[in-house]
Amino acid sequence: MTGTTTPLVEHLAILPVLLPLAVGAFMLLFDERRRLFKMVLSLATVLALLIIAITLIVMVNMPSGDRWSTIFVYPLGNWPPPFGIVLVVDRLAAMMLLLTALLGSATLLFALARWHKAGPRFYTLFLLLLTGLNGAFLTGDLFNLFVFFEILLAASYGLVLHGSGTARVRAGLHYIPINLVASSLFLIGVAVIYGVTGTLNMADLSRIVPTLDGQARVLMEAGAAVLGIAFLVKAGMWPLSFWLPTTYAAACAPIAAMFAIMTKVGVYVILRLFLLCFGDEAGASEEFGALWLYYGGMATIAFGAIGVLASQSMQRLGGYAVLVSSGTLLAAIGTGNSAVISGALYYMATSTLAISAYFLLVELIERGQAAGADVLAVTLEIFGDPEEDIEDEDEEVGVAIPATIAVLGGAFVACTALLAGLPPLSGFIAKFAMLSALINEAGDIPASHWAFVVLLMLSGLGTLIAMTRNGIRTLWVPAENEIPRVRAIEAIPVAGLLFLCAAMTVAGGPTMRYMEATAQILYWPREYAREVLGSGPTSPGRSQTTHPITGGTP
Amino acid sequence: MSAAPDLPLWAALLVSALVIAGALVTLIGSIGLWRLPDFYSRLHAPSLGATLGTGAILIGSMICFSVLQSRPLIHEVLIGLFVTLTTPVTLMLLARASLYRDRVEGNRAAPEHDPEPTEL
Amino acid sequence: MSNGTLLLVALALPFLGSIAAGFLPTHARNAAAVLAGSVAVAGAGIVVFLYAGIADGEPVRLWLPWLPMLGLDFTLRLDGLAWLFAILIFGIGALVVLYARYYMSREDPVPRFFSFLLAFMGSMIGIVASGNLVQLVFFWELTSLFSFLLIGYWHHSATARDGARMALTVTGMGGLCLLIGVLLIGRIVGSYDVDQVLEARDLIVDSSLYEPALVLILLGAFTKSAQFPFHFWLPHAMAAPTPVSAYLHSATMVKAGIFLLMRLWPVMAGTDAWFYLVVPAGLVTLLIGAFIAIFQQDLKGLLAYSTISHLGLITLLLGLGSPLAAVAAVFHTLNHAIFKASLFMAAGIIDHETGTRDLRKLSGLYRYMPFTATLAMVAAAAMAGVPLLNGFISKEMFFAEAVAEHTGSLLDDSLPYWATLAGVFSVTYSLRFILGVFFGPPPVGLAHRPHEPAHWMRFPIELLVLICLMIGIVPSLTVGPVLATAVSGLLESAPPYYSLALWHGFTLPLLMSFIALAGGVLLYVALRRYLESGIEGPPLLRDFKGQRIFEKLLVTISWQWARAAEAALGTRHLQPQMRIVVALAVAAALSPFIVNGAVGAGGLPGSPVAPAFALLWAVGIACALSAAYQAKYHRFAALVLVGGAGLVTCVTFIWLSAPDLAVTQLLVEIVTTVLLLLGLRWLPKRIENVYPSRPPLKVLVRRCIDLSISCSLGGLMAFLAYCLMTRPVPDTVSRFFVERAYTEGGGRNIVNVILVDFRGFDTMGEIVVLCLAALTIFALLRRFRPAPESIAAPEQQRVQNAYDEAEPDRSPGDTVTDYMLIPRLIMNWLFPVIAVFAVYLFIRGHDLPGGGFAAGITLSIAFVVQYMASGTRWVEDHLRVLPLRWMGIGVLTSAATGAGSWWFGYPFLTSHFQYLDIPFIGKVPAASALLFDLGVFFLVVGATVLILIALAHQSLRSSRAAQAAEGGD
Amino acid sequence: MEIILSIGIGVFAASGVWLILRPRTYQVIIGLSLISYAVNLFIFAMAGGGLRVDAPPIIASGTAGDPSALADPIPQALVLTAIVIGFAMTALFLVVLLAARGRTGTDHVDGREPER
Amino acid sequence: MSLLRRILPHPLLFLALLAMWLLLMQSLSPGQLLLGSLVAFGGCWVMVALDPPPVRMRRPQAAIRLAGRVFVDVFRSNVAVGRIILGDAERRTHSGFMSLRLDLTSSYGLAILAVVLTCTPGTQWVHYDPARRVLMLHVLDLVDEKEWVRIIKQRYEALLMEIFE
Amino acid sequence: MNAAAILGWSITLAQVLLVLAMACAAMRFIRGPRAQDRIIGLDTFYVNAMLVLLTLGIRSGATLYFEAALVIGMLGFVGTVALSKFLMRGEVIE
Ligand code: NA
Ligand code: NA
Repeated sequence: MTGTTTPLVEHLAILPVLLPLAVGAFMLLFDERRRLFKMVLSLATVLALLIIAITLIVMVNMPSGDRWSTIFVYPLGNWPPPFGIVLVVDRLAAMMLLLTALLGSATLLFALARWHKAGPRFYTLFLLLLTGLNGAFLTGDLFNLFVFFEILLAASYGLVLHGSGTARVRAGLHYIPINLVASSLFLIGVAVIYGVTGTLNMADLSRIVPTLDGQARVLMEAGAAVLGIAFLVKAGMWPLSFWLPTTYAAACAPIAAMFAIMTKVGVYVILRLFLLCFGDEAGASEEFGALWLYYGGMATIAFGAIGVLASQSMQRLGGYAVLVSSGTLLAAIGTGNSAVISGALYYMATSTLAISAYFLLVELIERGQAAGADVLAVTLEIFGDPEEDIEDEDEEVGVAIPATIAVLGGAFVACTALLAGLPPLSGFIAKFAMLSALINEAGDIPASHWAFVVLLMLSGLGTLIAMTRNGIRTLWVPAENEIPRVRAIEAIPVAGLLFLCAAMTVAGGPTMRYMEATAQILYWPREYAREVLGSGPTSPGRSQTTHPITGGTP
Repeated sequence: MSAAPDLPLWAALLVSALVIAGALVTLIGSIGLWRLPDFYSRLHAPSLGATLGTGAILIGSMICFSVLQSRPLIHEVLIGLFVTLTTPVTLMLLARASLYRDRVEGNRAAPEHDPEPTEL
Repeated sequence: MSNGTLLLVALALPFLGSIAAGFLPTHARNAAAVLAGSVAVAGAGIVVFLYAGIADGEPVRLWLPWLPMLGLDFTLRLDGLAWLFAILIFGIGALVVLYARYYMSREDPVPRFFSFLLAFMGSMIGIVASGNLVQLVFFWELTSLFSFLLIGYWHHSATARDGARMALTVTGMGGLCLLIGVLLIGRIVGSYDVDQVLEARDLIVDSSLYEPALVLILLGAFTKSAQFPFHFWLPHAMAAPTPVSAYLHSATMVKAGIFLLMRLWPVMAGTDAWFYLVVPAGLVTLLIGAFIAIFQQDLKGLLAYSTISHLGLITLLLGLGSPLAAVAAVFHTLNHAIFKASLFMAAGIIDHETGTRDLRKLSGLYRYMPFTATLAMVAAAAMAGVPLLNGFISKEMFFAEAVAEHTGSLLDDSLPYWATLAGVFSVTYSLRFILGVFFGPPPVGLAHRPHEPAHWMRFPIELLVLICLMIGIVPSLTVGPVLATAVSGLLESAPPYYSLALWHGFTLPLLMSFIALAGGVLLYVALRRYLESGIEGPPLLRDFKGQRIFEKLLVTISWQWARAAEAALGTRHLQPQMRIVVALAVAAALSPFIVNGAVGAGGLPGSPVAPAFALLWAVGIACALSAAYQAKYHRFAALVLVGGAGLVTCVTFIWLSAPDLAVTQLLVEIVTTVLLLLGLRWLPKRIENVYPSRPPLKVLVRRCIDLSISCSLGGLMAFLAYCLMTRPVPDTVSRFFVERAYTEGGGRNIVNVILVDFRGFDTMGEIVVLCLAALTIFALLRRFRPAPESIAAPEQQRVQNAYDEAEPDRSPGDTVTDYMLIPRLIMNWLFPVIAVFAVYLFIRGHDLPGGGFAAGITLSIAFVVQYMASGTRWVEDHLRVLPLRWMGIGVLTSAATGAGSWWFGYPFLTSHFQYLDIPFIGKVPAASALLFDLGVFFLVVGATVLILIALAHQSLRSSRAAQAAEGGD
Repeated sequence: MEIILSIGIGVFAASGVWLILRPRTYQVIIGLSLISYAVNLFIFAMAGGGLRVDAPPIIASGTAGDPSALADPIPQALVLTAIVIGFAMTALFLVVLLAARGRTGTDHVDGREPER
Repeated sequence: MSLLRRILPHPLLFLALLAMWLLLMQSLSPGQLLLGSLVAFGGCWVMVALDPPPVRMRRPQAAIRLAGRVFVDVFRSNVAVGRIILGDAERRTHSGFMSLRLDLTSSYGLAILAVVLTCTPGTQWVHYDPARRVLMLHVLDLVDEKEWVRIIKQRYEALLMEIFE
Repeated sequence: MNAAAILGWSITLAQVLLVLAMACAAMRFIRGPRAQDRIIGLDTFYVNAMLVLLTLGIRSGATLYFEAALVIGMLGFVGTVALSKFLMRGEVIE
């Protein structure tokens, strides 16, 4: 053994990727009859992820040296960046990890009430989705990002189709090819960027972009533009987002709820790459594409709000609410104003939690109409998987108590307030933070900002109108309908997510401070690049000659 | 043209001859694919490339590498072996399949019944 | 406990109570009422306790940090004005709780009612006690939310639902405007803190943002306070239980708008803009409300419109901008809250006892409930402005202000006439209320005989009417100090001189009061016949229903237009979406060129063209184009053609120095062909030629568009590829890899070393993708339902089986057995051969083309060959494949290899290699990366086999299903 | 060579895009295959140092490699990953289109025949 | 013998696989011999699972004679077929189907015959009916059917029967 | 003209001939007319491509392209077998 070794705690950075991956794979070794074992194992995994995410948040929030925040860089294979792949945990990544873990815990718990039985190998698919999400948030390498995008997409294809059924298959028929095309665009963009800059490391990229000469810069921008379209498809920008409401509406509740964070991955990447490559220090490429994001985001808000109003089904409404949320974030990034972005980050957390809670809730509310499991299936024993379909709907899925409807109603009101940006939950603060940043921008308030403000307000109003309309239709009108049966493990996730929103309101100060610091660090790409590239391999001198572990000479 | 390996002249000439001959035979076979009038005749064409064409080029390759590395290098034999073993599989399956198809569709190209065995 | 903390307790109590009430059992109405009542009483007690300090001119303050970076801290500030409102909120709240205890029926889930009511109470306190304007908006929106829940409390009734929704929509909209207005104020002042805002009149009034801020804030206030043209929601909110009407729609919520106007009065009032925006709104509301109130047939409707009118009066007073008018506004707010709450409660009692609120059915109730009737009459008299009652004094002050000179404009000068007219109307509707309900013949057709209500239900009215009288008779003793405190809170300065005396001599206002009383009586007499005819609504404005217009507008915009816009701006079809994605990608990629000018090819000379390569690509291009042309009707041909294009790609890879790619691409190509054929089995024959002659023009145009989109993307890619291939090389990171692949990665095949070591993390991800795809396919096929046309065995098999059956010396299945006889033998023997080749590819991968992935695919091809040769059943009888296990083991092996480096203290996937010296054998490279690659190998075998076999199993399943169906017949 | 490969990439991509814009699922899957060829070649063409003939990135003797003598290995590694992922996705989409065909009774990409 | 069979079920296959391995590795080093034996051994055991019909080769030396004949014939017919292809159109119209009765029954013998006939340009194995023992061929230059029957039966079938039966 | 040049030119010539052969095969599978014609075209295409790979190997003087050629030689038939069986039986795996 030579050289210094990595402190144990630094390996935490890889765990959000590795843990669900390993557990997911491990569960493939056991057949589906060992359901309890798998339930416990997967629950333990998401809880562990939650703990890891919280630890990481605490760690990045600690001042290190002369700075008030820490960036952890984890060089995979101990190859120094920019050559090897690195994982980078900064505030933004840590926050996204936490959001993923929260959503993961809530939706998994919810799914364990019954949805996990709707198709084979649910746990593995679900945990691998978490792997993909966490990897996409952590990675500091452009192509590795592609790989993790593909993981999360592949898992999402499986999960959208989970439970089968015509509507889901039909939705998959749109969702999959569009994302495949987007993935192709992703690859083209990455290839062009590599061809121009000769690197795949994001931090390295931010260092190289300002130095590019005229022609190279134009080509680089072309590559970035194609890449941007790929991300915008995933982020759901109008007019690239028509697949989204249909898909979200078709997916089963816990999956739709988990998907609340899927568009945020696109937004996250845009935020990260846009500010790294085209931020204030990008020379002639500064602010490249900002207007596209700004106006595209606003168009998305408008379209989302229209869709929210036009939706007859609650799930579809949720899908459009996702669009509103995406559009808001994109437009906020397009402003290029760090105060707006810190508000937007707060908004991102809030709206993700809220939409997730909403999708879970809608399923509980509309439980009466739930479609039965349909198909009979025959399987050969060869796969070690016995046939077991989701049980009949007659099965006791929960106790019908009169208060259920009141609880559901209360949760629905909370969701409405969150999505429309009304008090008392964090939706109001999120909207206020963004509005306040927009209105308090130095100098005259530009007309485009006014447009954004008006759109924010109108989308809130539209959401309010639509959600009251739908809420009244489902919760207040049907006096004769059966009271939905709800299990505690279904109610707890909803309550938990809403509670988090409430906590974000009460603890608005610390949360907002975190977001502010996050936004500020995004504005210092040079700092980020220095942190990432400056971190050498664990043992000194690997990049020179010696191998970390004494090996024979070849 | 990028440079070809530096062989002794005799080897270069031999290899060249073999390779060109193999390529020519293969080309003739493939032209047959184009010129022969019906499907069953065309079935005979590819075996030119698969046998003589492949053989010539493989031998050329073997000579080339053996000379280059000054030791017998005959692993290309494997390619010849597998091509010989597998091409017939395809062609047999294909011939029978098209016979079936032609018969079902009543095409003139295929006899309606198997011809009576020719006895000596 | 400091005063600030006490205030916080007063604010928190209702919310805590609300939560507690929410947890009470559904029918615990006494417990809930006691809880709510004690909260209200305690709150009132605290507020009263706080009076002393406030009266000295020092507001109670509390500051807690919340969102300091946004200028939003939790700030409480209770000055005189707020105190007055707070005491109204708690005091009337307590009475309403008492009343509601008797009003609400036993069947209602009462705890929920009290829970909402308490939450609403807390929100109201929040508004008035806010020391920060954003916080005020926060509570403001909360009142909208809780009032929605309260109005919709009886949600089984459609009117309640509609009323609730309308109230929420209108007030919610106003709240959003208010938020922006407040944000603008914050921008002007630099703070949302009420204390600071109140000191910044000059800043605000002189700012260019003053007008927009004013408009937005007024929108908020007017919607909440039901000012014209937003007044229409209030009458519809009367579908709420009467306690709610009494509380929200007379005493508190509607006064929130008034409170806001008062709060900002010192810094925003007194300008022309203020005057011309506020006064007309107030005036129109005053008149229209009063006028419509006269013609209401619903008791609560009458009260609702009268409320609107009184709110207009107060707004008008505030609009005038003079301190004295503000005093009058404060005073009237108090008075109106008191008499209107009691009137609503009286109306509720009448409704409760008779079962109706329709004035056409009610009559002569005095004889059944004289006590209640008397109380109602006193309260109504106060509403009409009869002397010796509180309404008289404030109305007198209003008349005085109407007469006074403010701006000298025509509007200002005409005010006395309008004020008198409004007075006339108010007398008329008050008379109608009293005479219509309590006098006249006994009512007919009532469900049961009315009688006096429970005493405690009437008690709140008694108390309120008593207060009316006390204020009306001895104003300066009773209300004087409170009013003074409130006014000084409002004005932020010493109040002007005003007198609360009943008698000021024979003044113009007195004359106006007299005219109003007399005129009101006359008007009532004149309208009596008309009113008794039972026509609903006022004569002139009957057809003009704000609510109807609003609903129509709302439905049109928020539903019909939204649906149309969604359809117009979106699509649910795949093709347009694909077009947009591709076209936008092209546009986005071209935009930098448009902005910065075109970029030419780089300076590199480029490699010389090999003729064979050019010819090869001519073939490749022909394949691709024909595949594009044939894929619709000739699926099989398209498959072959794509295979051709793939092979050209492979040869290109080899030609351009990428043997690994060629090997992998070839193997994948083979598997994909088999896969697509397996799939083709389940795609029924296509109906040929949809357009027998010529496709319609629309289709042709669409094809032209598609053609141009596809050509533009192709052109773009070609262009980018050419530009980049001919550009001088940047120093890429691959230098590092090339130099270290052997010395530090222990492999000669750099690509493989990158895959398993330098960028092993990518490979790990990639196998996870493959694993996921396989799992998804497996899951989907478990529930696969084939197309009906393809359930039966393929036509070929049926024909051949029929033939075998017909021939005497053959049995079904012989054809296939004969067919496969020799190929099968060869293919069986190839299995170990291919497997050995797979092992070879795996072992040599680190140094030569090959590697785990290629090896895995090769082995799975070996399996597939067996399946093709011998059939599913036979293979599975002979070879036991557990693909899911293989997959699990594969991923775990890779992950465990990666994690192994932890043990040595290095990051994940840190590789280790060594040359082992084994006796007899010599030096053997042993890299941990090989173990990693082994995982890849396992996974690829498992996943590929799972995919292919799961698909192949469908034939068995459907034949089994077909047999089962036959057996069933 | 560069111009030939560029044109080839362009034609593959254009044919692929034409097919994914067609209404039948099978056309889409064929189109996706063609696009993935084009994209793989495109990535491959981004090699630093341009196209190289006879310079596979395999180190001949047991020494450190010479970057100027070998083709850029990174794009090749990326293409390998892309090939695998492309294969997985093709397989998946194939099964989805089969399932859709079975359930909806049509092979139209919208899962329902367009009304004419 | 039986012990060897029990340990090494398909010795011929073992040798073939080992040879293949050594060819692939282009090496005869002891390490590769050992590794190759291991791999080949594994391959043999995999083959056991597939349970192929037993191979019985009586006269291996006949196999060499056969190989020589085939080699010559392949070369000759390559030339012949090449002429047909490049010749005038009339020459390309003499093709046709024919059948003949085979005495060979060993499946390995049949397989080798099939490979030989198919590999040789000019003759194409189409279909063999094991019940009637009739082989159907397609011949490119079908002028004299009897001549073809003679070639097949005498040049190939006889040798194959010598080897396998 | 030295030996390398002779070999170089011959290989170039051979490659042109082989690619022409590929073109002939490709014409068969592009034009058909029947499915079986396409399959036989593809099969020939594979073999010809393999020969092109071999010539590339000879020119490079390195055995690095051998694996690719061997893959075609050993496994290239799998695709065409699947296609043929599909024609005959309507199903690849029964
Ligand atoms: Na490799
Ligand atoms: Na032949």
